[in-house]
Amino acid sequence: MPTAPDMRRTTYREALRAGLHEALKRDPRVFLMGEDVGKYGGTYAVSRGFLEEFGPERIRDTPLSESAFVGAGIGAALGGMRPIVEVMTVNFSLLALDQILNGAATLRHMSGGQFTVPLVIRMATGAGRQLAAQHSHSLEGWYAHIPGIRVLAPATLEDARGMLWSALQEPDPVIIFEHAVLYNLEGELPEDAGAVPLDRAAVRREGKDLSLIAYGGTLPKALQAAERLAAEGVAAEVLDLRSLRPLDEAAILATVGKTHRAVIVDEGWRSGSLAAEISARIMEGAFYSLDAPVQRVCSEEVPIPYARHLEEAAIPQVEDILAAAGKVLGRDA
Amino acid sequence: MPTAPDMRRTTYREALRAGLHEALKRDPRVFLMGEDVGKYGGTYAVSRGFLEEFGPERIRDTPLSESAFVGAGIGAALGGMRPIVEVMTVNFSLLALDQILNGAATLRHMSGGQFTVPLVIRMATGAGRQLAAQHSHSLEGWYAHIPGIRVLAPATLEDARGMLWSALQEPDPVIIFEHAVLYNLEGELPEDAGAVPLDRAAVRREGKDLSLIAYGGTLPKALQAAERLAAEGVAAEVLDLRSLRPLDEAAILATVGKTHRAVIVDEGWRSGSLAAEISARIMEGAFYSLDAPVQRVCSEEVPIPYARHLEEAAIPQVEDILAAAGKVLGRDA
Amino acid sequence: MNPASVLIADELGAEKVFDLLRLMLRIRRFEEKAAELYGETKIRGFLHLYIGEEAVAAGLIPYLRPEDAIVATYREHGHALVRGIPAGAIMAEMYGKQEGCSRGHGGSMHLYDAARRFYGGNAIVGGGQPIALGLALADKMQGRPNVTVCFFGEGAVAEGEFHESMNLASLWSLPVLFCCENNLYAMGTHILRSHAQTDLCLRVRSYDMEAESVDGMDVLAVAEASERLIRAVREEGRPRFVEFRTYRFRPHSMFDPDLYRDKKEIEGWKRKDPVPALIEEMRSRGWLDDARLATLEAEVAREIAEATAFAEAGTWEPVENLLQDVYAHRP
Amino acid sequence: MNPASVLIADELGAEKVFDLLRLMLRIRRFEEKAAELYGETKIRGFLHLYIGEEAVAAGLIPYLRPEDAIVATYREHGHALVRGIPAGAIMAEMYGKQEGCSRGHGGSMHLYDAARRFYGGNAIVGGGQPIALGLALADKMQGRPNVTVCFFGEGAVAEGEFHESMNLASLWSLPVLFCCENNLYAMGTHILRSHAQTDLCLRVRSYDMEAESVDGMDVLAVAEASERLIRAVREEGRPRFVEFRTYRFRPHSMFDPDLYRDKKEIEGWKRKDPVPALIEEMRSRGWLDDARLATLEAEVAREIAEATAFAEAGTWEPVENLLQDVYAHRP
Ligand SMILES: Cc1ncc(C[n+]2csc(CCOP(=O)(O)OP(=O)(O)O)c2C)c(N)n1
Ligand SMILES: Cc1ncc(C[n+]2csc(CCOP(=O)(O)OP(=O)(O)O)c2C)c(N)n1
Ligand SMILES: [Mg+2]
Ligand SMILES: [Mg+2]
Repeated sequence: MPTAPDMRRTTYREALRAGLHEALKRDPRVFLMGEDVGKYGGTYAVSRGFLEEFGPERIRDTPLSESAFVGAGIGAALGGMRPIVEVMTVNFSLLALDQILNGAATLRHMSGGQFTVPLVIRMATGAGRQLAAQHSHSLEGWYAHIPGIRVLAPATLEDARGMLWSALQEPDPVIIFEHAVLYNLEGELPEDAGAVPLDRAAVRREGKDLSLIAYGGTLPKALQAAERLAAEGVAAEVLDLRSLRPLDEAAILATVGKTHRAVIVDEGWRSGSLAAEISARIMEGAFYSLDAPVQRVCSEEVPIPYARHLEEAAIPQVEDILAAAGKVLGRDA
Repeated sequence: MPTAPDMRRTTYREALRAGLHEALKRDPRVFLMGEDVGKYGGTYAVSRGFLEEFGPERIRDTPLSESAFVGAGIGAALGGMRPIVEVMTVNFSLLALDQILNGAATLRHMSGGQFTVPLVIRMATGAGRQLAAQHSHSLEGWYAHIPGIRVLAPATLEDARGMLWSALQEPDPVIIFEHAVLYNLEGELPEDAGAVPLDRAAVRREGKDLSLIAYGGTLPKALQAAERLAAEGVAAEVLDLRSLRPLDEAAILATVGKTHRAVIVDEGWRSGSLAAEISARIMEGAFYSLDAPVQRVCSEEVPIPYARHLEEAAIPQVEDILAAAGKVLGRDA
Repeated sequence: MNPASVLIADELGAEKVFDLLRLMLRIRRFEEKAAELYGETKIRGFLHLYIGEEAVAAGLIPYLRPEDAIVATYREHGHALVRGIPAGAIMAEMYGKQEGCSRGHGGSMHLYDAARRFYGGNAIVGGGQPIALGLALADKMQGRPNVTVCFFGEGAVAEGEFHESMNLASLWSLPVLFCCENNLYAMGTHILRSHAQTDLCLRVRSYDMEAESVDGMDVLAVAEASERLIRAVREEGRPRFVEFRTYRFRPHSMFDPDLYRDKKEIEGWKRKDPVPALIEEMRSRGWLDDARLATLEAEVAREIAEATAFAEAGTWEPVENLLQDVYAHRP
Repeated sequence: MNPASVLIADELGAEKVFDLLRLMLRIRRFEEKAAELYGETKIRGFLHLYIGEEAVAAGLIPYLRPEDAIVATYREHGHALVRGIPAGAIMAEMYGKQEGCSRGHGGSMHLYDAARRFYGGNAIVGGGQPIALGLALADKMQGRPNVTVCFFGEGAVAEGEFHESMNLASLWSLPVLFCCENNLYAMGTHILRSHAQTDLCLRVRSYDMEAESVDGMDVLAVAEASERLIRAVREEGRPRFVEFRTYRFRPHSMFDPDLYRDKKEIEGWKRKDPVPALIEEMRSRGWLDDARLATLEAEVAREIAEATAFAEAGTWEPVENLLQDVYAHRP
């Protein structure tokens, strides 16, 4: 009988770091490139010490040239390497979006299946640190719109630890969004934690009264809301999407089929959010099992302001989730 | 009693051209800049002859530098001009997306209301001409996600003629998407056609049995589908969204409130499409009046292929709309 | 102090040189206070200090006319102060108060002042350059003899926007003075690891644009060059490029552990600190004595204390206003 | 023919020069046929002809090894042909047949061949340059002595990607040969209206990269330079830049009314047509007579007729396959 693996206290940042370290150790084709991944140690300290350990060939500091180094990642992947490109944050990824959409995502199909682009792009995302309008974007939904790529949103330590290795096994481009407020998240992780499956959403808390559907930075908030609801005798199920493209539609429909009520929590701006897609999928796949219209808790449609109270008001909070839950439970009006 | 204005046979292209001509004539602050708007006469011949008429100061050919000339448009708008920037097609606009999202859209709010960016950006969009994956994007939905800008999709001659002038009266940035297959659309337009209101959707055909919601390049297809349905005795109402941001939610809910069934037709890829947003709005605002789940007719999730039969299969066709209509009318299965 | 600067000082005279000192001191003390307030969590988000680089903003911006325009970066407290945005409005902005120069919407990286034609404040590296083109184009098309000054770091020179903007400015003869504040680092990345050719002027001349390098640690050298270059841009109606060689004494931002450079390197540059260097020069000329310096320090301290008090007394924008100013009229 | 080319011809000898002629003729006749088929609506979408510029692809690509990589643009039929992609596979691609070199998914702008390391085919101006960097980086990191050749037009030089790519290639010493096909126009925009400084080599040298200009209408000059430059890139493991001065005789695409240039200008350049020029030179040397030329033309005509027949006989990919190859495994 196998004994339970040893657990170790760690953080989301450390888990990412361990995943990256493992990848560099295990596969000589893997290398990391991006702004300040080397000498500086990574903007979020995820790669601190790696330059010393793996050398400048495999830990490549780049100039401020997002389009060129993301494109170079595509080329290197075509050339047989397994590049991990770090775009410091999603805010700067717009400068490389053409390469991602018109290059990485299309080359396989456009070439009639000849080319394979096994590229992994990591980027930090999200608001919540008072970095203001240009540094607080949540554009996961945009990326999830693009055929040809996969989009992941690790929201737990296990996923922070395991998704990178799994992503590197994919023959297609994978974008991993690390939510900036999660880096300091603490918890326990088995010593032997490793690769995780990619395509499946995960029920993070079981419940029968309503479903809270979240991902990335909104998962902890959804879990807190579920806790608060439990205190009021409402059993909320919390679904962590994990993969934003492809979406695990079966899991979404399953939880809604069970609870008949759903709230989607998404830090993107409401109009055109990923939450809209999930609502539409529920409309199409579970309409007749719904007891109330699906609600969305999203960011307000405003460039995220600097002042803390305004930023807090702009992005989804536990109170907003509770209010939406009240609505789908028919407890308002 | 006013007599009906004289009608004139014209095209979408000519209507756009007339609108642009009027703007240049009426407001000395207006100028046009972009790739090949001058000497070449505009990629779609919309500005042919303007360089000769208005001179190189106001009809500015730019180098291939999308980020710089869109940003220059922002600066010129801040500086009191009324620039019309032509980004040849939406496919190249990714190179300028940072300027649009982090500059044009945010400056007013980020500056606490001090700045005004009266910039108009025109671009061609859409598939249907066998231009393959990198030249066939429909990214209106992405732009419609951005707070701080307005997004328009003229689908008729009136709107092609009138939206530009109305857009120029707006103090905020406006993006106008011209669907590439519409340029040759023919029809009648009053001699005195001019400005049109911006925020309102328009019912292009009345009906009581179901609503077809479309915009831009999908409007003609929705109208054809309505025609076919009429032949079968089904009265489809066709709503032309016209403004993609803000969305005229009242009009959407009104048509659904009347017909209780809706099909959304959108050339964007299905996942994360603008159609998803509309479905979600109907979920939230008209759930209890729906007789069937809302259906979406979108592009298949594939980089648009070159071969005609594959391209046709990839983008929404009248047959697809009819099939979806059948579904919401409960005529399948 | 560069030998030539002795002559520049002669020419400027005691009072003008004193003004330069005052500007530099105001920036220095303002930022020292800001760093302190950051420690007290009064200021949050990103805070990028300009300490060490004050000679650039102080030596250049006074030569602009009120009608001229400025586009800066996220490291722009100094530029904002010298341009005349009240210290209180800047401090209040960093507190996130509605009395801030951007109503608290922007914070340290987004200082704006429409009346003073101060266009920020841009947190996207390289993002301001295209906007500067347009401001200059609008001036040119409307026949206004204004100059637009665009500041950016040497790191920004690697971005595609730099290239596109240099080409367009030169091609269209736009009156922009491009000011590269070369402090050798882009976050932790030394210029040797970001540019194949570190002679940035050489690069710029390939756009058929005149370019020169100036000692950015010497406010007198900055002043001389700035006066001359701003005049040239205005008269010629063509862009120019100037590289100010400077150094930041502090980490990139308050999050930066500053592990990528040698303490000795920092010490070496601190010996070129533009503030004591100017004080030294002025003292040797008998233009400054302890008393006058003490008075100046006291005046600056008072300004900053008042600014802080103003920020403290500021009010929070009501949350109900959240969606205001996204559009001119709420659609 | 440039005077130096006489010596080059001597060195190459009759057979090699004949090969160059064959390559140019194959491109010329292939594209003439493509234009004809476009008129018959067999080919649709965008079709960008290379006619006039054949000397570049024909003179350069034969000097590459099979392991070397090529990144081209939407004007790449010539490059694809010379690289060895069968004419039939290219023609079938333009018909949209599944026997096409990209299964009919790409059309004229997206010719690919993984086995021949032909990476397209890019319809985004400037989009291929970053990809070329990565291909070269992969070769370098894996110790393969390969060269990546990246083609683009002079219009592309204005894009930010160009700048970022030049800098990165030089900074990281990547073995890329950047080939600018300067045909003076980007659609209707003359280089004088797109570049502040039209000496593109000057521009490139500012990245500490060697650069030279070559007469792109003289296949012998192209061949000499290409052999030398490809060797230099391979041996030095550093990038180089070459500008081929050339001209397209046809409109930009089949949609282009070609209103922006003088017919006289076109006629002037046609007098430098690389095909008759080479024929002339070969005749004067006695390397070519009417009979041999006729045989060559017949051979080329047969190849193209076969290619067209192959395309005609090709099949349509079943619509059920539409979603294949979006991902390796359909998720
Ligand atoms: C497009 C973009 N990429 C990356 C960043 C993150 N970042 C902020 S400042 C900076 C360094 C910029 O260096 P430089 O231009 O030299 O200016 P300095 O900070 O030295 O004044 C980086 C990488 C950003 N803000 N924008
Ligand atoms: C980013 C981008 N902008 C605009 C276009 C439209 N366009 C296609 S080719 C072209 C001209 C390119 O000129 P050049 O680089 O000189 O190449 P040439 O066509 O002369 O071979 C333009 C503007 C595009 N394909 N991509
Ligand atoms: Mg710097
Ligand atoms: Mg060209």
